[in-house]
Amino acid sequence: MKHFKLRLAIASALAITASLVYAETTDITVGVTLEPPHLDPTGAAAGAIDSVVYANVFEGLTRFAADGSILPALAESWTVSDDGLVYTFSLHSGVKFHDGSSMDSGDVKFSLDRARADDSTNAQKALFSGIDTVEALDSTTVRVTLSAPNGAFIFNMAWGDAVIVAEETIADAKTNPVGTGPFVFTNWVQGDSITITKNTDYWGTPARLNSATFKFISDPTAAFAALMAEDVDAFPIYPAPENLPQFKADSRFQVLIGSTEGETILSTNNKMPPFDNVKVREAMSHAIDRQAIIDGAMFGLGTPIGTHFAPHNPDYVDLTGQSNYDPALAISMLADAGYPDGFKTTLKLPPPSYARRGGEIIAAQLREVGIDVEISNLEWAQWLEQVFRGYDFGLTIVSHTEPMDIGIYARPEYYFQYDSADFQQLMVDLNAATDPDARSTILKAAQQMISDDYVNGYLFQLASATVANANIVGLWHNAPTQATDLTAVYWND
Amino acid sequence: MKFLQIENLNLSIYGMGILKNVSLSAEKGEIIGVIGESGSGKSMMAFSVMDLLPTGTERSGRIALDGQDLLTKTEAQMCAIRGNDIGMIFQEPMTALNPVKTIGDQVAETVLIHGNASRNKASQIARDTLNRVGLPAEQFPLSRYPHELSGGQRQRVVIAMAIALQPKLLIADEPTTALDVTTQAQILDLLKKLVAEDGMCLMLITHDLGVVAELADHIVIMKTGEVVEAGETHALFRNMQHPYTKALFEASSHVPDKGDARAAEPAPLLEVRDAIRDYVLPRKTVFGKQGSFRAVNKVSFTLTKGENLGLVGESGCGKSTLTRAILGLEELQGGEIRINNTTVQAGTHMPRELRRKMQVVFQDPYGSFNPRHKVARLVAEPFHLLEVELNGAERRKAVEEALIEVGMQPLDADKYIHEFSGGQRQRIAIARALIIKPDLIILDEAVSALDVSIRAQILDLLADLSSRLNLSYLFISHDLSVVRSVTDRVMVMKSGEIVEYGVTEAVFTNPQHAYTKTLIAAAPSLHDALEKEND
Amino acid sequence: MSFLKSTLRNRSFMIGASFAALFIGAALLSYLWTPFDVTKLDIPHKLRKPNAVHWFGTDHFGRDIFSMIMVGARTSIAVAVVAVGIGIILGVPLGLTAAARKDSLLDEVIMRTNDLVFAFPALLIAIMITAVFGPSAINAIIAIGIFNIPVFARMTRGAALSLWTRDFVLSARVAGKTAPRISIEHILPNILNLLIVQGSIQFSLGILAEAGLSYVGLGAQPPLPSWGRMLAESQTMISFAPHLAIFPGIAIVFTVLGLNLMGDGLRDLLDPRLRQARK
Amino acid sequence: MLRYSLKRLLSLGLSLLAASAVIFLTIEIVPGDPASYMLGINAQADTVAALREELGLNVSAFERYISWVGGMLTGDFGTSYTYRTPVVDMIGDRIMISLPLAIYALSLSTLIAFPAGILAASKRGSVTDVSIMGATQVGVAIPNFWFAMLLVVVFSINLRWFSAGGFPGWDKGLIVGLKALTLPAISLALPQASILARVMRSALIDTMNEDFVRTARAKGLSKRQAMWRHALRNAMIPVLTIIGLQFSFLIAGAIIIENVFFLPGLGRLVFQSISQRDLIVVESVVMLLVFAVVIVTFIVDLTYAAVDPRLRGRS
Repeated sequence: MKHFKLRLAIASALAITASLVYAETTDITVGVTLEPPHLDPTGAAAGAIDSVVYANVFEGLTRFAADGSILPALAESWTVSDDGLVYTFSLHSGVKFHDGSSMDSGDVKFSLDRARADDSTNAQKALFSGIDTVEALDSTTVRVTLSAPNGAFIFNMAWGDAVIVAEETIADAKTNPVGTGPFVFTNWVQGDSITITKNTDYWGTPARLNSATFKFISDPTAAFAALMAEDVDAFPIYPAPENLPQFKADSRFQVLIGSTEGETILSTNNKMPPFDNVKVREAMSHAIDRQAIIDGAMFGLGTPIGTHFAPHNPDYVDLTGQSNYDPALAISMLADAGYPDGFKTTLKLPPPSYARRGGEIIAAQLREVGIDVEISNLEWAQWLEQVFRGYDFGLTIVSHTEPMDIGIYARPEYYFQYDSADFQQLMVDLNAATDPDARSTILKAAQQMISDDYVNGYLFQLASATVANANIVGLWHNAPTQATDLTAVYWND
Repeated sequence: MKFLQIENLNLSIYGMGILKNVSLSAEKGEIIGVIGESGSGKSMMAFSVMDLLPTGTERSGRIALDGQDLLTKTEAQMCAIRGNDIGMIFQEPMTALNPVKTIGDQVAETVLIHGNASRNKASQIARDTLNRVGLPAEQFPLSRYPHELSGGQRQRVVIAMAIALQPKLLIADEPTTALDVTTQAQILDLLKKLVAEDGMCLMLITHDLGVVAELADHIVIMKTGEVVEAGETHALFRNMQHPYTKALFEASSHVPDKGDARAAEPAPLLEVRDAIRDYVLPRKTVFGKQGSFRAVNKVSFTLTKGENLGLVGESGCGKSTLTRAILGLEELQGGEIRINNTTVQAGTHMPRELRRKMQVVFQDPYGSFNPRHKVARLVAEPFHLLEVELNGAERRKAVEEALIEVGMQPLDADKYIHEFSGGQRQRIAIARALIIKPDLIILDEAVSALDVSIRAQILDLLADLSSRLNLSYLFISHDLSVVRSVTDRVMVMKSGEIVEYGVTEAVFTNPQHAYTKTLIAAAPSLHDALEKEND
Repeated sequence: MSFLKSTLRNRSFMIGASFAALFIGAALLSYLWTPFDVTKLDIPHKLRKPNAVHWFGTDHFGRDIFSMIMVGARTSIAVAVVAVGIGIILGVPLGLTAAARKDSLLDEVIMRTNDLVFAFPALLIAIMITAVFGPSAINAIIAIGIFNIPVFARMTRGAALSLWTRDFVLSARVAGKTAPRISIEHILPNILNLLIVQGSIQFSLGILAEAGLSYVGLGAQPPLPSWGRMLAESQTMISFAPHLAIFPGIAIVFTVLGLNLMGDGLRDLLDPRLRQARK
Repeated sequence: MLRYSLKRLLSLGLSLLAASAVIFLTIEIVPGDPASYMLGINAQADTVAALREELGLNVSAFERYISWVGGMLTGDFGTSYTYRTPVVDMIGDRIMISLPLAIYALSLSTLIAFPAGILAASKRGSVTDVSIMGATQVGVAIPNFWFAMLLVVVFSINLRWFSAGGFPGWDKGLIVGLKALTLPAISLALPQASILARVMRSALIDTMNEDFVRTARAKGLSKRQAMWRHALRNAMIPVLTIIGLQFSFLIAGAIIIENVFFLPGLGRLVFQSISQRDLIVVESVVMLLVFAVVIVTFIVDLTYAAVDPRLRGRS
């Protein structure tokens, strides 16, 4: 009894402190699964960097909006020459870096030239490879000349890898990033958290939060516990879909479900027998029950896809019918392809749970049609080494989270090694086309082509689930890029 | 009613009877000797008085100390009596002291625990008591730790702890068994002196008749938990009634029949010339010179065929090292050991035919055999030394013959060693030594661990085998009386050197070296004790 | 006969042995029969609570947890047994050799290498090994096995050293037997008891280590069920499907408990000192 | 005593050198390239090569070993490949969590184990003894990560007494910091305490059977007095040995437990660095942990001498 009273006393004390804090909340703690290796988005591929600094600390010429569309950012407006080769950007005036220096066309020229230089360590160097020259016409005007037309150029400039940085501060950006965004980098407790605070000198609409802390919680259990214990206020891209029903049932929380740019596919080594046989790949596609994978691995979260394209994109074509679940058909097709007794192959899985869980389910499904799959779980680094660069794999599961990345099918050296001259031509045409209708037609044809060739097993579009305190307003539902845009977030008291 | 009066004491452990109707008594200032072989219950009797028995024991009868029945005391009351009214000394001085406390603290604790004095006063008493037991302050400050003392010195500390509060009763349970003869004599003298000074009653428990005969006023002889005979020391020995007493008496002064004097073959069997054995000591400093310790220093002697040679010395004198060198188990750093004119070399270099010439019997009848093997395999182990190993029936026959030779049954070959008593094991050990018919058997303290009556039988067996098979013995012992009774010639060893070497009787009756004299004087002798009394 | 009787009377041995037998039995039985096929997924029936059909419920893929625990016992026991086997097969000869040639350079090298292995926190080496060779049951075995080698080597050396001073070994040396032969004939049989006791303890530690490695994803790989991985996978669901974590956890606890109790019991039964005292 | 320490210190140095070679060799053959990990799946080959150059990965392994060991001797552990900060700073931050956690857990286990072991030994065979020993058997058998999971469910999710993990930083105050380490320390301490209590009990019982305890009893000490004054200090020798050995297990356990409670300690750093192929961090952390184990063994050796005068005399 005594204990019970004590417990009550503690509980109420906690409640009081909690409510006191609530009264005027202008700070937020956001959970993120991965700690960034460093904070220079132009120096590594880690999405973890973008999820902290994108839009908050660093800004590019353009930026992604919550729905995936492209908005102007540091560039107020731009014009494109008729031949599609010359882009002229006019920048906002009066933009200042966090160190007080002003941002002008010189910084833009520096940033773009640096990213495409020979010794560049930019992870998405290809985004800039079409740039021929960058000229600073005056302090707020920049002219970019391309060597060939590129319909996606404005889109490319919205990537985190294309943010504008200053020459004076870039050397230290890995530990002390200096950008132009509405938040200023303040502190990094390595292994634990990063804190950013409001930029009072911001050129645009100022942020409503005074400070934000990104807490690194890689373990899904820990993420669950941290949310439940209200140690973190929001968790974008929440890693354990199995817990969502509990959050939904709890009035303290809101669960925002949206989509991401992540096409989750069963990547298939197109050069490795028997996968070099399109019949085998087709047979395999019928052995896979997408809904079971979405239910089993993602607890129902995710949209089935039949090709490598995001379903929320207006140009998406639903081709799931071409690879409907039909194990009997799969068996007979395998027999036709010369594998009546199936075959053995490897399935190499990177760490995320969609891959690990999905892999187990796919292995079980393939086993049903006679394909003996040996699973090996890999760390990312091993996956990159063995699968991505070593081509040493039969199958793997990975979510391709880059937006509009169907172009990878035009790269024969790309790890799944799809080598189709027709498809490569399609992409050349796509880049040359600036007319939206023409682009749409080409994109649809491209989707159809890779679906017909059964290049990979197309599983589902990765959903994004954000769990947050019910009083938080302004978080993104979708995840068009890896970012935690806090510019418009506030507490609804 | 005497000062200490034990009446009809019965003791059982988990229902098994250990003591049966034991009665004895003693007055203050008296020494009462309790004698018995192992298993006679004499130690249990002592622990009954202290009430320090293992769990599961039950006592009945009466133990009265100064008229108070100890059996009726509570544990708390007994704590007040122990150390205050009754002190006790144990057999094994090496383990009887707490290794992590200074001797001063441990002696003073006796005083402190009974609340008799302040801390300062207690250390003063400890100091005085240590002085009394012969550990003067200059060499033995109170801050000494037990490991810095020798066995005899530690036993003195234990005595100091027991007498610090001048108890009325002192119980000494085999207080000198673990000590060398010279030390033993000193400790016995000390006890005698303390009893006289303090007017204590001393209960001296021992297996050694010689020890009690010299010291005790009264003697109680125990066998399997019962008192078989008791009385005033000399009266008892003069007029022994019980057959066990007689047997004990006979056995402890037993001289085996050496048989006919054999024709002394001049041929030397074992020759040791200037043998030197050095042990390397651990480096004292990282780069300093490595020190060494000379365990055997220029030892020379010859053992002729058919001869029984004794080697006597106290622990640490180097006799075991010498034995191991002769057996080819350790290398010499100088000199030479030859058997039948062939040099012994340590390690596996030693040829089989050389090893076949000699065998060994060790002291501990329990540790000499691999407990996992049957007797047949144990006894047959030396067959390994034959050029062609015997198998099957031949092997079995040889084993049985060897067993019969030492007075065992052929069927014993199929048993495990734990089924035998200590004496039987020593017989089996001799059978193992005999089986490949060696010329020389080294007996390394071969009878030291045995009770006197068993020891007598084994000595007879050895004498018999020696004369029948024309065996030679190198007989190594710390026990002078045993060596005297069985050997032709004897060597006395001290600090790695042979200090005296001669015909046994001559050495014993007319020792030349001072050390030999001390040794002989220190050895408690039943006969001497009785004769002294008669004079 | 009396040994059998005292065995039956030794409570901790009997309790421990029955736990251990239960799980070893389950593991063996799983080769012939399990209530459900553990490689078959049944996603529509996922996360069922324990019921009459699925005694321990089903997991997030609809697999029968009872069956998975049976097969998981196989993995745990196989990994632990082989790891202990490696420890004994390599460690005991090393220990015997070191003891036979005490203070030699060889002894020094063996013992210092042992110290070196001891200095590495066990899991760290396992992580490093699996990082190099990839996670698998085999590598888990190697990682755990490496740690068993010095344990057995050290124990063997210690016990053998004291035996080397015993008179019966001296007799064998007088009989001209070589050190390897003495080690096999005289030393080994006399440390067998210690080996059995130590073996049962290492066995239980091996089960725990396997669970730990599987938990961090370095043990047996799917689809082979393993207790540690079952726990790891259940972790995010523990708040709404606790049976996923409770049953494998209990399986580990009971197996380890059983083996430890058995080891304690064996120690009492096989210790000649205690046996004599009991007489 | 001094000479004894020096000799131990020398062999300690040699084992550390050997350990460093083993660690470096093992980790150098780990497949995976930190540069390509950092640049991700869309990076071009020339970019990766540029980064390798920048990270100093293109010199021979031997040169890297020499500069690594040489650097460590001067307190320079190199620069993290992925974080681009000095490794020594990263370790410095992490150790402020791992070390207090280890000490907390060790103190907890000692505080539980000593009284439990002493109580069980002094009431040998009683219900108390049997229940304590039964509890320790279970404690030894429970995997600490599972225990940690159960603790989180009960105390964080249901009762919400403790946070489920994470570390707020020591700047928030000692109490706040210790509170965050409480559940991890308990889950680490449980098996340790169980083992320690068992060792304490059996060491005490063994010592109580020693001759010198009987001597003490003959002086008039009660059983209790004999235990406290004589047996306990002698029993400390095996107990100390176990504490020393346990330290290694504690570190191993901490690696897992830090992951369960997402504490930014050395254990998590090593896991994270392995998956990022941040080899130099892995090497340095493993080396540091080995160093810690060796040092603790050394300290335990010195403590023996404090407890046992026989070792003091051996100089």
